[in-house]
Amino acid sequence: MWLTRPLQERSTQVFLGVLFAAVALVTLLHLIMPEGHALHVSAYTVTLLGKYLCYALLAVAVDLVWGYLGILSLGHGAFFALGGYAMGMYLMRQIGDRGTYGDPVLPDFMVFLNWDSLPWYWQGFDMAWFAFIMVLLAPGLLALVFGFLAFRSRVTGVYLSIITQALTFALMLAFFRNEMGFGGNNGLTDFRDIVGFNLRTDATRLGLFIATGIALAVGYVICRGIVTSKLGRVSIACRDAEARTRFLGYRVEWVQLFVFVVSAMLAGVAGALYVPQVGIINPSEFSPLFSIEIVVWVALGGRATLYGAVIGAILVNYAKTVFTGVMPDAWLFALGGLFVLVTVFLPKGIAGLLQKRRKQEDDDPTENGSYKPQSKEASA
Amino acid sequence: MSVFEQLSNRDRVFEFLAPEASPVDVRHGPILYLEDVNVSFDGFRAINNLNLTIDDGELRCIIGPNGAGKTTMMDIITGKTRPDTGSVWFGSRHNLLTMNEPDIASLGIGRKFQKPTVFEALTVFENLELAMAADKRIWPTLTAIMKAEYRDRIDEVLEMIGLKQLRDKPAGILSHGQKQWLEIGMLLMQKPRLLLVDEPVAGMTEQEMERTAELLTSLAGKQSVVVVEHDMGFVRSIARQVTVLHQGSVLAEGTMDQVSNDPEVIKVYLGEEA
Amino acid sequence: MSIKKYVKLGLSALALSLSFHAMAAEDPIKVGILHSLSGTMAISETALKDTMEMLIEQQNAKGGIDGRQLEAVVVDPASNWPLFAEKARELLEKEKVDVIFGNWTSVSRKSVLPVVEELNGLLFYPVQYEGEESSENVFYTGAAPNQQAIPAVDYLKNELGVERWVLAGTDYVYPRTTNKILETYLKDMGVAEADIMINYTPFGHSDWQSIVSDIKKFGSAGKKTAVVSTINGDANVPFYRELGNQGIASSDIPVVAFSVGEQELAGIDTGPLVGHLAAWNYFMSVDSDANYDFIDAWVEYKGDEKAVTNDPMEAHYIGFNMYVEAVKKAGTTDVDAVKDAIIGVAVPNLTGGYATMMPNHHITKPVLIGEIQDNGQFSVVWETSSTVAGDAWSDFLPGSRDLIADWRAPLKCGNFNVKSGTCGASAGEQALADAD
Amino acid sequence: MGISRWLASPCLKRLGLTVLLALAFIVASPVKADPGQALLADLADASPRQIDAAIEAIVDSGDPRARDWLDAYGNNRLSRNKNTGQVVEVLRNVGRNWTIADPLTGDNLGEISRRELDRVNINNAIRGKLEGVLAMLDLYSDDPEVQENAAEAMMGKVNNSVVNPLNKLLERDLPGPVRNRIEESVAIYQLEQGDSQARVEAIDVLTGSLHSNARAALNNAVAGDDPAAAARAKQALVSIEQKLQMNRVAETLYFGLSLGSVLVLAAIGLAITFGVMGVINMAHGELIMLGAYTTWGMQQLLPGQPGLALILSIPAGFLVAALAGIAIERSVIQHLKGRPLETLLATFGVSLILQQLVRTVISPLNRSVTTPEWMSGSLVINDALSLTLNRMYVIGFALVVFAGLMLIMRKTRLGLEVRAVTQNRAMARSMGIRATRVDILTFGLGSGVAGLAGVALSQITNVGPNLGQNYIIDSFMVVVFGGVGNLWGTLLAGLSLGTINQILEPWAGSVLAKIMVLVLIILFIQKRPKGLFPQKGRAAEG
Repeated sequence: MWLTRPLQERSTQVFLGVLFAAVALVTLLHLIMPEGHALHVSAYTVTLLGKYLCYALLAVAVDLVWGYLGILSLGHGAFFALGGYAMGMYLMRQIGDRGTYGDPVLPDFMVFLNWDSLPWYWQGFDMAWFAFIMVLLAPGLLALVFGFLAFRSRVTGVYLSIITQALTFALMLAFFRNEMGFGGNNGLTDFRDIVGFNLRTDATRLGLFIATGIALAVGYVICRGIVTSKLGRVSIACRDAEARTRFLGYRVEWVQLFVFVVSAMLAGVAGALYVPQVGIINPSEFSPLFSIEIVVWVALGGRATLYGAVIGAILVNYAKTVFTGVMPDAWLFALGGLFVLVTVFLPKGIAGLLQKRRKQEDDDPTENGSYKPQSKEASA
Repeated sequence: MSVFEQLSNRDRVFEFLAPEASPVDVRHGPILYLEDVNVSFDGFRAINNLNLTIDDGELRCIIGPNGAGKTTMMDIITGKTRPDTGSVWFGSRHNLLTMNEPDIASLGIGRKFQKPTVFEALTVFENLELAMAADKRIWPTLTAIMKAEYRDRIDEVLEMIGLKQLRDKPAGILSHGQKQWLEIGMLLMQKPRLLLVDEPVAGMTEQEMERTAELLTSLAGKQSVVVVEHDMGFVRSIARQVTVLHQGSVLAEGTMDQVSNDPEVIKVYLGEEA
Repeated sequence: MSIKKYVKLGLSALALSLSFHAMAAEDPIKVGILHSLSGTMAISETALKDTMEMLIEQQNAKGGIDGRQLEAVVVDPASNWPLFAEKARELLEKEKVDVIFGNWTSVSRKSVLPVVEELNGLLFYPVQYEGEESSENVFYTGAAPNQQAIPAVDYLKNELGVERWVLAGTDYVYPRTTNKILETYLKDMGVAEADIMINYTPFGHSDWQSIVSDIKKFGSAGKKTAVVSTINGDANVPFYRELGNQGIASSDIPVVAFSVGEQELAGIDTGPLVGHLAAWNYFMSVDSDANYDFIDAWVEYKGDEKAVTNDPMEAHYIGFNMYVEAVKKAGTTDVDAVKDAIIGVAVPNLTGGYATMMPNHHITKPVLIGEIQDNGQFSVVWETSSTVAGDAWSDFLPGSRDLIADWRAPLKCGNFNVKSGTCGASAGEQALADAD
Repeated sequence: MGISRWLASPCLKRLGLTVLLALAFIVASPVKADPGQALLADLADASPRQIDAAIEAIVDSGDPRARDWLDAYGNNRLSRNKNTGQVVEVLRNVGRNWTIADPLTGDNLGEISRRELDRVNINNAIRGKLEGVLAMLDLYSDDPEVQENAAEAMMGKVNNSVVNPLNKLLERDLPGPVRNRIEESVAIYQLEQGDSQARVEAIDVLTGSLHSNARAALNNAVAGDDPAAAARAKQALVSIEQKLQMNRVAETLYFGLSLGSVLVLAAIGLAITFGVMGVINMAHGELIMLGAYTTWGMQQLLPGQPGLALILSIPAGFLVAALAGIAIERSVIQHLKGRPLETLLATFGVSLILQQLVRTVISPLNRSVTTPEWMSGSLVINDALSLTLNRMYVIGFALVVFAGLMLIMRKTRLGLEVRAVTQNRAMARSMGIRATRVDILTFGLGSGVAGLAGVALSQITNVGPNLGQNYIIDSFMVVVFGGVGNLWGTLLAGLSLGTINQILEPWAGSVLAKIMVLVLIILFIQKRPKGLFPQKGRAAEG
């Protein structure tokens, strides 16, 4: 069974092991250690780590399409944000009449821009199950339609990258508009509770953190499952020699579409878990620069090695947290410098370093996945 | 003893080479039929009223100077290029002009490219696995499991193309000749009714060429094979029927001797060769 | 082999959690500064961070507060709204700051708000905003709409006899709300629907050709026309340039801006703009000794003769002094004590008057109308006779008409509905009722 | 008695003293006599009600300096010295100490602390009147230019105090445009104040005038209480409207063209680095920014002559950006041959660094770039249609740059080599083309052009650290829409996108218009996966 296959391979076992160990460790340190003890992990840190894990999942999603399908999506932030908005709308409805205007139905921003009734696309988001389905469906559908159009007409390489960028840019502008009914620039915020748990308690935060950990694990296994399956090898085939794959009788566009949609849904889940933890979702998540940044995480961690994406995402964002605190005026230098140095001196990213140490007969076929003399994008 | 001795004794038939029941209808005549095909790339006429018929099980060599339209012809047959006019039939049932590459491929037309293209990031084994005739839709592909019989089949082909030792090495590290072989191997895995082989021996050593020749001839009869080649020696060694293309249309057709004595041909082509 | 790496990764996560526990000495009063130093908002916010550092320096020179020195804790939320919330949490939970001065955009405030309320911190917010908010933990030292927009409109109507109005803004909450308020206000004054033109543009909009020519057209209908601009930051330069080039002089169609201050003008060639207006509660050109001293100190601090001051800087100046007074009054930095103590505290502002903290956590301000001069300064042409108290809940929005905020002992409510007499009670239905 | 004693005698001393006094008196007396002092004092003290009177007084005084005084007043330059009460003219009003002069004698009184000065108040309403008054003065000037501007300024400012002088003026012989203007402005006055007969005549005068004030007056007349005039005014307006329609179409096209040319400028550099070299340069925007900052820097170096500075900064901007670009190429991109996507990541890092560099080194604030005289204002086709000059220059500039690039690519050795290298690197090498040198030059060229774009943009939008970000995405859209590696495509794409945007904007609103354009790009790429002008040949094959 394709989903269980990854569980037998060592790298996945190691990854899951470390992940669960880390989550468990943080949880314990948070619960057991007393406030102010040197080893105590504050709720702040827990949420922070939770955020990193969301980014990690997002990065894995991007690596799936970029690393194994050769599709450089500069618009994955859009799927992330859509998932986030779906969750945000649910949380918004959960506020109920506790908003500043105490309106039982309308969110505050609708009240003071005096909308008189809830727009149709807000219907149903008061029900958790519906919202959670939308978390998958909204990004999934967008990816499906967009991908269908793009792959069917064989848009490839940089052209694809740029129109994904156009996609997320257009969505950003759209969501900035207040007429859209998503709170415009202010976005959705001031959340109270999620499925009955108060968002402002440490317990809930811990819960969300653990949930994110699990989501990352599941997402990782799904991606592994795909890339270690025959389909995974087919997608690598599409990446390296699309025409050839067609002549072997594979419908390249469907392969691309399938993987793209899966990836988009994972991104959506990441977004959905991200929103309750940071407490706000706003159109800036759609900004093209954010999407590019995601790609940078992946490249930095090591393309076409899913765990590399995880390392990259966590590393970059940890660096961000530290730098913005330690050297507020100069942190962009550090970050920019990091990007440059890694891309120039670590073409295979950090994972590349790890692999160098490995022996050649490593049973993991995708290790070679990063070996690609002329990949499609080279035609840019 | 080498595979090729086995191959050469005619009564030995590899079951995986035996064409399985295919939808192609060859009861009345040719397996491939091109009529009045024309293609032009902004002004330049690459194919010019091309008429060509390949009979079932035939081994046909196609020669012609550069720019004669050999590769373009293959592109048309495999659905990569659409002709401006004309008709292309596979058997008497399938109009290839209405199909796309994957459909055509799954109908049983395999193609080997002029420039050998294998999946360099994948191992030799995986290359063959992907080529293997199977249900190639998304879900079956995702859930496919490597059955023992498949593995055996792949190993047999590996044996045949002499890449057994390199089984688990990425195809990227293969030599040019090895890549050629791997690609032929992939063709075999597809179990095609019609093989289009574009310059199979380019960059091969003498003895590699020999092998190739043996293999191709052995295939003929069970499958139809169309070989495009420059190397006259090689063509002579395998050719029964030879077609000479010139400026996008058939210049001459017949056995090697007939062709090579045809004054027209000598003028435009062999003349230069000799 | 690779396991080691993984473990390393795990450890780094642990190390990170550890690093958050470097607790600083309890002694100094820690002042968190939460302004973007990078990203799009750095343009506006960097100066505010410097202002705070200067004020803290001065205060320490004066011996701090009751002998306790002040210590600035600066972080960079990098113009990224979720990061604002994260950094606020870092300041309060990790750095254990006693008070935060920060934010510029409404969205950043909105994202910080839940954090500050949950962790019971203090936030001083120095920028004019759309109102419709009063949090127990936030002090709004910038202008509410009734302290900026409405007086400006009055001025245009009464002094310049404007009858036709263009409400142009960037498409986000502040302009939306302000324009809604103004629309209602104007209509209440009997301005016809046809005499109001509302236009929204995206952030950083740089091509104003057609909009400006529309304004021109709108202005040629015979009535005196004015533009009320809530256009945000970067979009202003191209906007004013286009005005100048299409030959719209301030004497034909004056533009009154609510987000264009000295700092924005520093980036514009003001030659063609002379006579266009801005409404603020402070101008650098204000003729008062307090102001001159402040400017001198600022120029000193920046070491730049050309350094400019602006309204949000004054807001921080007021807010900081209020905090200082409140701490002295309360004798402690304990948040709740300070919250109670600060209401009613009055400190001098830079325009020669006093600013008082109101029970709704907004302050009293004079409203000034200034005309742009060729030297990038404003010249005050009009000001309110007395200071105006900030109104958290606008009287011109159906949803908030009946709401008041009062954080004093008995009521302690940010959105008390006077109709239903309950706190946070459903004004929403009210809105619906008014809507239909 | 002896001489010496006579000399010492007191009477003589007394005499000398009186002489001195007399002299002193003679010197002092004119100051006392100067009426300007009083006039200005009145102006300074005047309450809003009395202001008009004070101005009138100054005008009627017929004092030759009156105009300068009113100018100074209009420009906020009149201030009162708090200590002496003297009214002074501020010459330099930046910094903490201002330079002042005596408006009466015009001699410089040196510097004085800003705190000591109390500005003489003025506001728009007064300024409006003042313009009318000054215009009235200028109408008598014999410089036709001044006259024309004055007449222009007169529009809509005519009141019963000036109408008679104007009518007198009309009896003189005046240059055509001046006469028409004055007639129109008088007509406007008549339409508002005159009797019904006068109104009708006025309307006839105004019919066909495209001037906005004329339209305003007619609109009022339509709304007015005189039915006859109202009807006639309506007809006049209808005929005017028809004329306006055409002008608006022309205007929209011009807007589209200018927006398009901006896009082309921003994108054309990218079309080279990205299209020809295949380098996805995310720092392209920052190179544009450098060009803009160069312009600012130039203007700082040459204070007072923005025009010259602007012209000089065209080569300067090119060089700065080109050098920066080459630096990037050498330090980063050359290590990433054949890995175009990695170039995206690395240059993204570079762009972050450059932005923050500008923030820390120069300032996070926008810098003000002054527009030279000859570029500000607009070219008046007619009263309804006037083309803004700065944008017209930008359009021209864009076309020139494009033509230049075309020449380089088609006609020069470099262009040949560049195309060779892009077609087939190895082959080109073997034919003795030094590929690295070509790379450096190409990238330098592309970056330099980006710098030029910056110089142009500095005349249109902010010069600040975010300048680049605002254009990078649009640039990529344009290049891809036009077809990577094809300069003509970039030109066409830029212009068409700009025009489409401007056509959509009026009815869709700027936000929706932008969204629509993006969607259009996406859909278009579906139809033509390789842009407007796809690259031909094997180079394009993936």
